[in-house]
Amino acid sequence: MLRKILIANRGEIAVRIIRACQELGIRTAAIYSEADAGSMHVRLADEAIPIGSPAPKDSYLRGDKIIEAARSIGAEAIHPGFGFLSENADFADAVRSAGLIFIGPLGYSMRLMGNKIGARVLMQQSGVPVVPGYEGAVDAEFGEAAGTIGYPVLVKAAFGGGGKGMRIVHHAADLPDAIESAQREAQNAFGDATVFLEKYIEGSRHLEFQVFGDAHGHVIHFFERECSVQRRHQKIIEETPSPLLDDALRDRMGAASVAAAKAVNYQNAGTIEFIVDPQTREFYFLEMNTRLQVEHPITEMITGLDLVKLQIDVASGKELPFKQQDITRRGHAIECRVYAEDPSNGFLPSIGLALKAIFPSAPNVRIETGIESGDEVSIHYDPMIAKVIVLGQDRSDAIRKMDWALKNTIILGVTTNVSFLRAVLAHSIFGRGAETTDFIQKEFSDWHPQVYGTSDLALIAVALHEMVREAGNRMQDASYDPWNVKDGFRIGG
Amino acid sequence: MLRKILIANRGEIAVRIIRACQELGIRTAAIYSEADAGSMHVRLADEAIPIGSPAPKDSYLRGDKIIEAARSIGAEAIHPGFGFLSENADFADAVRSAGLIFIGPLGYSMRLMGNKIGARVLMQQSGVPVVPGYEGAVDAEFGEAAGTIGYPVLVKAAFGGGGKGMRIVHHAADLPDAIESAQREAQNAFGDATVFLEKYIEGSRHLEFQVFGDAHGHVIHFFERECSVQRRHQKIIEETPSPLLDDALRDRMGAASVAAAKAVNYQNAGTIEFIVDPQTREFYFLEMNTRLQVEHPITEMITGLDLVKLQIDVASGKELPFKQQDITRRGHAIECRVYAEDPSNGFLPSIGLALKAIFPSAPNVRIETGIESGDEVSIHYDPMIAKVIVLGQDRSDAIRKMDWALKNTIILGVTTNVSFLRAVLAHSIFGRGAETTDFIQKEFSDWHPQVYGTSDLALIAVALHEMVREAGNRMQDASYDPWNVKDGFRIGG
Amino acid sequence: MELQFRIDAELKTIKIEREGENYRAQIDDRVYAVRLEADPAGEMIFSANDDRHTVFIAVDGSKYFVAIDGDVIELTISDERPSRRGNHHHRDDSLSASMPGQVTKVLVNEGDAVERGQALVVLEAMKMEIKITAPHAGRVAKVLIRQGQVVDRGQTLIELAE
Amino acid sequence: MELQFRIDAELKTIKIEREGENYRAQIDDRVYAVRLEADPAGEMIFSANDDRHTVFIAVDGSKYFVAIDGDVIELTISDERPSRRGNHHHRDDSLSASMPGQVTKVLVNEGDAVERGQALVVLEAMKMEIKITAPHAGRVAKVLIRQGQVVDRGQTLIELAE
Repeated sequence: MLRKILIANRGEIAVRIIRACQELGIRTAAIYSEADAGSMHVRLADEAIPIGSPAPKDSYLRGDKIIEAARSIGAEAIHPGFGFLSENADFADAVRSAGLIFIGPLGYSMRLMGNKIGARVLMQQSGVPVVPGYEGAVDAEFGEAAGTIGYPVLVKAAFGGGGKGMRIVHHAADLPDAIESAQREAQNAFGDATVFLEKYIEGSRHLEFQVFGDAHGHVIHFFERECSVQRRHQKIIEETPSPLLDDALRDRMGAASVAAAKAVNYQNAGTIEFIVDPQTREFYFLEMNTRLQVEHPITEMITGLDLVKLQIDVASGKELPFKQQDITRRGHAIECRVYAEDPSNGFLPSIGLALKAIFPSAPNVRIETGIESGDEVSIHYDPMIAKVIVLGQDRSDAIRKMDWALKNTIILGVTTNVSFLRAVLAHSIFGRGAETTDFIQKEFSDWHPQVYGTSDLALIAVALHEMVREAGNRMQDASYDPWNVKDGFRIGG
Repeated sequence: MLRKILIANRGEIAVRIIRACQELGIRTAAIYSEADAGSMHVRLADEAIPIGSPAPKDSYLRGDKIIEAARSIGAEAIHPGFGFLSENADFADAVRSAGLIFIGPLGYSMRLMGNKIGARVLMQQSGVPVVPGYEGAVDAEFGEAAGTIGYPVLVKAAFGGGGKGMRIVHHAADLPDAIESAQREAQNAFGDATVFLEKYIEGSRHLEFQVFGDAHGHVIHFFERECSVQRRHQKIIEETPSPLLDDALRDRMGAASVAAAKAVNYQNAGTIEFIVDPQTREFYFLEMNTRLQVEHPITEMITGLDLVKLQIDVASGKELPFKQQDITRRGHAIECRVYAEDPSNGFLPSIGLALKAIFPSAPNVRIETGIESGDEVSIHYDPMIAKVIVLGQDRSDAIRKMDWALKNTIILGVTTNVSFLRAVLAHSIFGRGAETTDFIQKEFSDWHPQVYGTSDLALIAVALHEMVREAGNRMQDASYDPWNVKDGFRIGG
Repeated sequence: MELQFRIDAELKTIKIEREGENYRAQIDDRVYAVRLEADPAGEMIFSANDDRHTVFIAVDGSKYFVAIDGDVIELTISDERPSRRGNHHHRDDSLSASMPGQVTKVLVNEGDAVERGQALVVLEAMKMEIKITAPHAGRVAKVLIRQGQVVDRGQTLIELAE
Repeated sequence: MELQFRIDAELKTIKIEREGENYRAQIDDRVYAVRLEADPAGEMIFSANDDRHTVFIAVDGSKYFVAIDGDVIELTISDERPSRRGNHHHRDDSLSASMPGQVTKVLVNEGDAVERGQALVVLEAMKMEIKITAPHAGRVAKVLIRQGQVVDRGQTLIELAE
């Protein structure tokens, strides 16, 4: 068993990893930027090491400093969490070169999957279906290839992510411009202008499979996660099982996921992302996330496993303690991501002081958060401040429980998407499990919070609050008034 | 679906029922005694009705007032929780006579199980093994019967409970006195002097099975709970599955439990308690608790069910939505009862203000509590202030997780048994799952909390606290000092 | 006590008076009999005309955040009292940065007439862009920043005239 | 600042001084370099000689409750300062009811010599009996209650002389 792990991350995922380590009796070291000196992950860890100024490139992305910190305090392993350095193959290699355990896959696997063109080719060779596309290198052939694929097509950057270097093209006439601007954006953002083409499947769904490999050649999967509810290409609600899948399709996609992971000798936790066409029920490999996923808790809820503990075990060289047929699921889990953002204003981040952050506590409700009342939501990092996760006996039970949990998630001081999430859960398309990746954009572009008849109550509450405070102040003032302390004090002091 | 339920209870179980109702969209009405006016269950309910003075006989046991309250506010059902009126057959009948739904079994079933002698006879007729004993009515025959049973024997009151009217007798010479004093105590405590004999099985274990019946003749069980860790005949740690059972014995006891429940036409949630002799692996019916049990959450953790929601459904007339073979379990669950009591001083209750009550939040950790920071732990009611429940992948994972959870259960202001619970979990007998009902008495009679080397740290913490407070006071004093408000204010006021 | 608040753009007035142990509140012509049931720190349980509500309140200067029945409502007190914090606040006619960041675009010039909701300045931090928009129609009185400048949270960017 | 506390029966003295941004604490001959890292309400993170600890503190009159590494330690300040609450407190030589209840037994008479730990009075509430025991050896100076009497929490039952 490891004795000390450094967590190269912040926020809720750092907190979640620290707690798993505490259970296992492993000491934890946090790192923090100047902006995070008092934040929750720093308060919870056994040790905390300042690592630089707030900008990630000066702190949470400084692999060299992080490795140095780990060595200086005698940590034996580094857990990268997600985001930041988690998918950086050079960092993984450097950690291992320094004689430390990197809790994640091999740099080799990350590199293979990091190149989207290479990954497409490799997947096809491994019998994993990919979206019809074209990954040739000659610009002149793109036009013909797009014609063959059929419009609309997607121009994508080979090393891209987060929607950068990506263009949807509906007409052949627009293709040359789209390719040129995507190349320019990709060059700027990722230092590589290579792009490729993919068929754009309208009204598709986004599903992913949790896979897990060990150093002994075993790879298994832990079923799917349905991630179609997205805004600005970012997931906001995930659930498992997916309402779309039946057991036959689930088995096929699971087998494809394991094949994909085996093709890159994948070790530790990873996720195979797919696009599924709900009309044809065909699925296509999209990419692999070579790290723990934000939404991993819903998989834990239905399987009863702790993926972080499993990551630590497998990184220490242990074999996976079960086979595919041992993995069963029970119930229906949903995750809602609570963002400090304004859904009625383009989902722009809203930054500030979380004056109050109160989360519900109830059976089968799980909260993952990195903030507590009084904490600052800083502009420097991701605006996701909490994840609310529930397990229900079935999908409708889970939706009901999630609505209850969100109603009892009280965050004051920064605008959040909590009311918005409740509106999404209540939408009939979500209710019948028919969400597609364009669902939010199509159905909620004009959304505004509805405050029916509660503004009078809010006024009464604040007025009461002022009455009570004033009464309190009068008492306090009196007690501090030196005129009242002693008779005779008034004259002459 | 019901629209409004009155909860005829207080504390954590009232809170747990309110939350289940909130999820289901059912309005809730709390009742409260004068001692509970500001307590958590009152704060959470949609409505709250004062019901009398602090003593239970004037409030929570006033069935007439409670039924009147339910009718006056238009509640359609009453949930009795556990304790108080929950096993009172007359109350159940009165609720139903008033046209309301009683969320629990028939008065008929309660009465049959409430008479321990009658229940013994009925169980034997139903093929459920009972402890060898004698339930004759003639005092003169007790001596001969005890000889046949074999010493030590237990003298028990027919309508008893909580250890009253109970005597262990090791020698024939002591039997007449023991019978006489037990009869006197039983007459005083329960208004009925009837006693009976049972063989006293030393070093036995206490197991129970969760059963559930509906109004359509179905009865199923949800496996066992191991409840051998007791102090003063009260459970403090429960777990499931029991380390003692194998599948064969589990099946036999499950079948006996269902037979026992069917013998009294049992509907809704109930528990069949057994004594098991770990040497012979023989099991004996002990009694039936005709209500929801304190430790029901561990069954929920391993089965994924919500027993309170199921109670509401079944009480509304619905059929049980599954058959015995649909019920599966996963993982290992433990519950620790947090009592406001002093384990190093005879487990006497410690009453006062819970200045601070902080509970852990983590995956598969569930907290049931009826108090928050600042709440009074009152002398009037049960000193159990919280239940910490965990689900682990296996028993050792669950023990580790529970230790973490208890370490992070911070209750200041009243003495609790939290450190004691951790000591019990760490004991080798518990570690190997060999706990018997005399385990605590034998192994922990001299227990005192060990505070190794932390008293210096506590001193430093308090001194720091005083330094910071003093600095704060100086600033506050300054801001309130009228001498500083204006120049020239000093002279002449 | 009479208090005035803004909720979104609307100005609302509430009168509240003690009435024995309880309170009487009036908003426009709506009268509420109010009973305060419990008041733990930052939480408050009260009944208004016999309906029971649990609310959570947080105060930041002149701003009140109230969570009630799952909704969050933001109120700004609009009386003359000095705020308790004294900073973070700015007059109605100046627009400040809602976050620290870099000014990537200045979309208006001094003297321009602007519509309510019109984007005036674009700020960037991390990978997010934030548009600072006009809270009401008016004229740009002053532009206090330039493109590329790094600004602090609360720093005034633009002054608007009605 | 020098402070004296009782932990169980033991009297402990701590000296604490500011040292720049940090503190220096001394208990007997043990010296600690103390750094306060964070101090949210009622919680406190500090390092003592570079070891980091998170503690929770609650104060009730002269009593301090400290949770540290899973243990709870109760300290009573023993200086001359007036307590902030002013009630709930009683001198060392009087014994008060730790809970409201009914006096079911009075086991001593005025003038009796008693041992440390000897039971003096039995209180009952609900189905629980609580024994009030002598905190130190001494003599019963006064018995202020009688059998059957109902007492409040904090009410003095017995006065002891050393």
